[in-house]
Amino acid sequence: MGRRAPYWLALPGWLWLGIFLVVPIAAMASVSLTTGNLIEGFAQTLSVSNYSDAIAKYSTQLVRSLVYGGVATLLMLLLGYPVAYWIAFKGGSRKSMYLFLLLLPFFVSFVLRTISWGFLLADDGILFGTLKGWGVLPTDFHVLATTVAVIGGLVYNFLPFMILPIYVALERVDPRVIEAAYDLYASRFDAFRRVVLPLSLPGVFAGVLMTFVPATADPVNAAVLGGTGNTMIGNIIQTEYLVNSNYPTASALSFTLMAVLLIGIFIYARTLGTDNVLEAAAR
Amino acid sequence: MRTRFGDRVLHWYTWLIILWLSSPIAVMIVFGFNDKKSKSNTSWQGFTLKWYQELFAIDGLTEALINSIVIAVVSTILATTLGTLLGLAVGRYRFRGKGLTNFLIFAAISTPELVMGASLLSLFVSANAPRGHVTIIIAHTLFSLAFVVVTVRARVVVLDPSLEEAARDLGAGTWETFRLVTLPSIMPGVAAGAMLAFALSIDDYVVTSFVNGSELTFPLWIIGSVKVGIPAQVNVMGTLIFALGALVAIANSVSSRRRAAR
Amino acid sequence: MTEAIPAIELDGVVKEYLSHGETVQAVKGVSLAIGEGEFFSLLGPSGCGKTTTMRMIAGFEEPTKGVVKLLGQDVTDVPPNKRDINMVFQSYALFPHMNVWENVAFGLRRRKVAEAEIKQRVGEILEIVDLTGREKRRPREMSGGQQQRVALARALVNRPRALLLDEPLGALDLKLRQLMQIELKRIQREVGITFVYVTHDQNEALTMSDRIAVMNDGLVEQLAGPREIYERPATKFVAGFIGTSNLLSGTVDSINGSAAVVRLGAEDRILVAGPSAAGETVDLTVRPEKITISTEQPEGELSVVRGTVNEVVYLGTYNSYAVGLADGAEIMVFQQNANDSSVTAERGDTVWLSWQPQHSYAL
Amino acid sequence: MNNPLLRGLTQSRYSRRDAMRVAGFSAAGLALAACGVQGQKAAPPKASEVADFWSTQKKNGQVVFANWPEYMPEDQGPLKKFQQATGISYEYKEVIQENADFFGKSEPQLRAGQPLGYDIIVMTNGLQLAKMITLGYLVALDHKQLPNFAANAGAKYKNPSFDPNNQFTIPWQAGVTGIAYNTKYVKEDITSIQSLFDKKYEGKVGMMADAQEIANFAMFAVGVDPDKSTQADWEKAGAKLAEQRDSGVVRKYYDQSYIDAVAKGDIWLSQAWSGDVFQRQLAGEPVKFVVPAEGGTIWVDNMAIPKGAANPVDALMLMDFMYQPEIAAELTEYIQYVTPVPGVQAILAAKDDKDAKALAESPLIFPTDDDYAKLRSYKTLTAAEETVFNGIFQSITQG
Repeated sequence: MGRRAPYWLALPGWLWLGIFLVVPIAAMASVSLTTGNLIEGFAQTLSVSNYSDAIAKYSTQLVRSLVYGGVATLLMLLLGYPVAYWIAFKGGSRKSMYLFLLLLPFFVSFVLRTISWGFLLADDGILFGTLKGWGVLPTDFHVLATTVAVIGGLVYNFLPFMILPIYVALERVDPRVIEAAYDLYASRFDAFRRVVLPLSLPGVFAGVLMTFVPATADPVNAAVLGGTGNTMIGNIIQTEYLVNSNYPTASALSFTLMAVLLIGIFIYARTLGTDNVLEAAAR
Repeated sequence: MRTRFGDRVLHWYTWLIILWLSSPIAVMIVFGFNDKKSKSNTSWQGFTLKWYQELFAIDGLTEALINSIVIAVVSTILATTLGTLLGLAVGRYRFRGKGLTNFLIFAAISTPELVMGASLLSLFVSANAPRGHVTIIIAHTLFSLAFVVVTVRARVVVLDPSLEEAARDLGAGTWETFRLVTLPSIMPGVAAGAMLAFALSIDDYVVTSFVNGSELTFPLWIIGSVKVGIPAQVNVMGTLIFALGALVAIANSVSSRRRAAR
Repeated sequence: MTEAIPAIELDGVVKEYLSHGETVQAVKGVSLAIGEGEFFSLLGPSGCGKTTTMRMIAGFEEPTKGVVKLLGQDVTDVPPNKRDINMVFQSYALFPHMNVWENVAFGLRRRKVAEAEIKQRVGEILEIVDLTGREKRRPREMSGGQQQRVALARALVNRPRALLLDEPLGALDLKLRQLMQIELKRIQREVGITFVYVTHDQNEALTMSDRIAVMNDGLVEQLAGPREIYERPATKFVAGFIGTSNLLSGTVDSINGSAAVVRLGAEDRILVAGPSAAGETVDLTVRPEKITISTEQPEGELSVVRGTVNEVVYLGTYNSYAVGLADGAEIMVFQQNANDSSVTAERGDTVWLSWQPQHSYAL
Repeated sequence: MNNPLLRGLTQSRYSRRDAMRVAGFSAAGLALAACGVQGQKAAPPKASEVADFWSTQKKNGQVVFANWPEYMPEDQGPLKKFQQATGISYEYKEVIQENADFFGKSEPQLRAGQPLGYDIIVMTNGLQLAKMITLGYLVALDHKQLPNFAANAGAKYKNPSFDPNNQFTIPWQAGVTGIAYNTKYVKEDITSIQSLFDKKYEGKVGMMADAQEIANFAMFAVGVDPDKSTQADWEKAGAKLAEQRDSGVVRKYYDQSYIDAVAKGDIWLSQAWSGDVFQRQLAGEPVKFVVPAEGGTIWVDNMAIPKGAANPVDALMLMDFMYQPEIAAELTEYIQYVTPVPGVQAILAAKDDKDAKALAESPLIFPTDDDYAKLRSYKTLTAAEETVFNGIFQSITQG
């Protein structure tokens, strides 16, 4: 393959992203600078006040989303890494089976999963009802309609997106390098920290990107599992767009969210010591 | 001995996570056997198999399920193909436009679903493209694509380039090298990406609801039916999707093993 | 060497890279011819351009300038899969998803060789590299030495016109490496094809090669047989890189017939061919094992210097002395433990070092 | 419109749009966005225009009906009878999941002048339907062709405030928003809306996420008739709701999932839709429904003909066909919501069928006159009012 190889490889993807992502998003960016309402029409005024107004009005929800997304991502990393590790090194010939089992629940519509969660986690349901009956939990204990439920829901829904890329990176690691580390007097923890973890970082980065970004923007979990005061920025965008038909504000909020996420990933990339943030962003 | 103990703990832990992720599915399967008397299906009223017998009694639901599966399969194939190629390009090479490509992939992941759906619809409307299977597949391929790129890329960056050089040195052409060496080497990434793409597609509601025209997918039909009451056939079909997913994944793992063995 | 067409010929080959916007020359103009059946080494420190040179022969890199010929044919633009040469990679590059048999048969299958013949040839080569019975193993399940032999078999089974080996023994332990060096030489003799061997290990190069090209900073500093490279390094770099050399620096005192006389101290006299006028500054070199150490001043037409023993190290087959000279320089001397009086001098002794004039020469 | 100059202008606009299409995706997308979105506000059609329109339309022998899932018996009996009776073949599509989503999807198409591909759509009275009307996206109905509606529709379902004289819509099914409570936990008889604000049910009260639903109840609570409310009333209602939320009485602002929460006891009482509660009672769950003394809300899912529909006459015939009491009864038996045809009650009561009798007797399907007296509709809002209104009530639910 010659020097043009990367261009040939990228061409179909570029076309797809160019036509179906760039063009519509550019149009959306243009909409975010208009003013007006649906009935009177929206006029292009190149006004940036949509941005300042939206940020001023919804900064609480924006910050809340970043916190929820960040905490959920951290939890996913802690919960998911050992699973990816075990499957990659000890999964043997059943690796694919484990991965598929992890992902399979997500082949079934989230509405059904949600209803089932409502059944399982009901205040007096089979889980908590029983525990309350035994006196293990106080009678007013509940998980649904709390912040814990929202973050738990985010963790639940995006966990496979953390596990899979980490697995993909770990699977490549030759177990002999770990033995080599033991050979060089590393403790189990040292071997992990100095050898396995660095080798899996591309996967960790991919996992964080694929979970933090959609978790922060997610509208479903807050709506379904949250209570009062759990509204996230994704819900606001939905309301502004679908209920209020306020397309400029919805677009402005979307771009603000994307910018904030990009900055978040940038800071994360910097902490990891990657100098090219755009490269890091897609790793 | 400590090693063995640690491994065993991790083994159980992995199963615990799988169990946790699957627990709502168990409820769904159980309520597929509920002999419910009203339209709501949330309290247990006795065992029946009648929903399995009347599985295809609701035409719209059956059609929606078939649509969902067809769309998921086609968009998974497309997204996996395009995403793998793109993942190879950005993971392997330095080239002009790489930074921009990475940015696009980030944008595709971070665009709120609603924005993606709405802006795609505007595009299709202004191009006067009829909405239906094709536009749903386009949209699903779009948002799955980026996830495939990211998983494949994570694999490609740790791929030893001398493997491909060895293949070419031994007389394999560009395509043979890709088929016999590159692809098998990055297969875990490709397979993971494909599984994600399938899950994303078959579970999508928001984007689909914009670009579907008058075609319905399984999630869309269910959400609409919430208003009056979700029929138990939905549970049965969820159960069958679950089973079908198992089949696809097993086939995938078997075929990749066979490919590896060749 | 034969007068026939060389197996591999490089003519004015240059390789430039763009790195962070700057052009870097990895190979700055290399011309050489490698004969058929020759065991040829590219030797040099890491970053000297030896691997790039080999990759241009293999076809993985395209020269910025210059021509690569195989058996007289210009192959500069021919991709690696169309070149009738094979390579053994530093990391072996065994296909992890294939077993030994599939790895070895890979090249033959690409060439559409009949299955029966593949079976026969793979069987033969596995016998040569002593891996019969391990056909079903995966690379991960094998030791480094075994992997190395699979890599060798995988290349050799194709009966290439030339085999390129990129530091193939680097990952093996010393004992195994020495065994494999002999093994490689044997195999090369048996199959009779050209080997181009890239290494930074001078011992390896000296042991196995017919000829060696010593490379430094993108250029060939010396191209010669192992003996000549060792005995008569052409440059200061080669002298320093190959084995242990003593580098001395002094001023020509007088011209004595064909030799110049260099003095470092009052009692020193080094005879060296080359310089033609008194007052010239000369760099000269002498190998430690060529020097005789004695506690009395020697007689005869020898180069003689006087110094003080700084260190004596017993090394089994020989002793190593570090001797400080009047001008502050230090000379290494190796003395074979041939007779009973193994140690000639102790630390702090004043000694005379002497050697035949032909063993030192100006650089 | 016969002015050649005018026609010339319209045509050139069309060809310009076509040129944009030809110029490719990107150009079209960007161009559209760059000029902003044209306002579509339409003056109400004159009676003569409506008559002219209908006089040029003919029966085409086919009709496409877009509805919500589970809003038609599985055997599609009523539609089959329609086909037999009229010879019109039908396509029935369950493509509407949410008013907001459906509007969000349809709006760009209708704005671009492209037909949706449906002859009948069903939307709840509310913000989105109001916008459809204001933007001129619906075809004014020809009531001369709706004799069954005129004859059989209940008086309460004619001439609603959101669509005076049923100019654009006629009801499909209706429902009542009241209070549902779980009798396992709530031992008193709930009669007043104040119970939703009662501190003793702290954390056990569900309210709806929909701005108009909570607004109506808050206005009932502060003694305001939503139909006659002003901005000051909304602010007062908003304050009442803020207090309810901040004191921890509300557990959550729900979508339809409130009913699961009530049935399971996650919440003890909630704003609720009558049809949901009826289903739970059928399933034997301890749920009760009441229209509070202060008032409740009646909402209606309406049939309408979207602009550009290919078969408006066939659509009208289908809409009217559903107003035959026998057909309406068949729908009610399956859907189990409030029917706009009062005659259904007698038909069901006369049936020799336990389930049908139960339906006929249920006040959740046939609210009593007493109930109806307390019911109000959503306030119909202008665009400017809507911004203020949503601002007040969304800041409660989305805090």
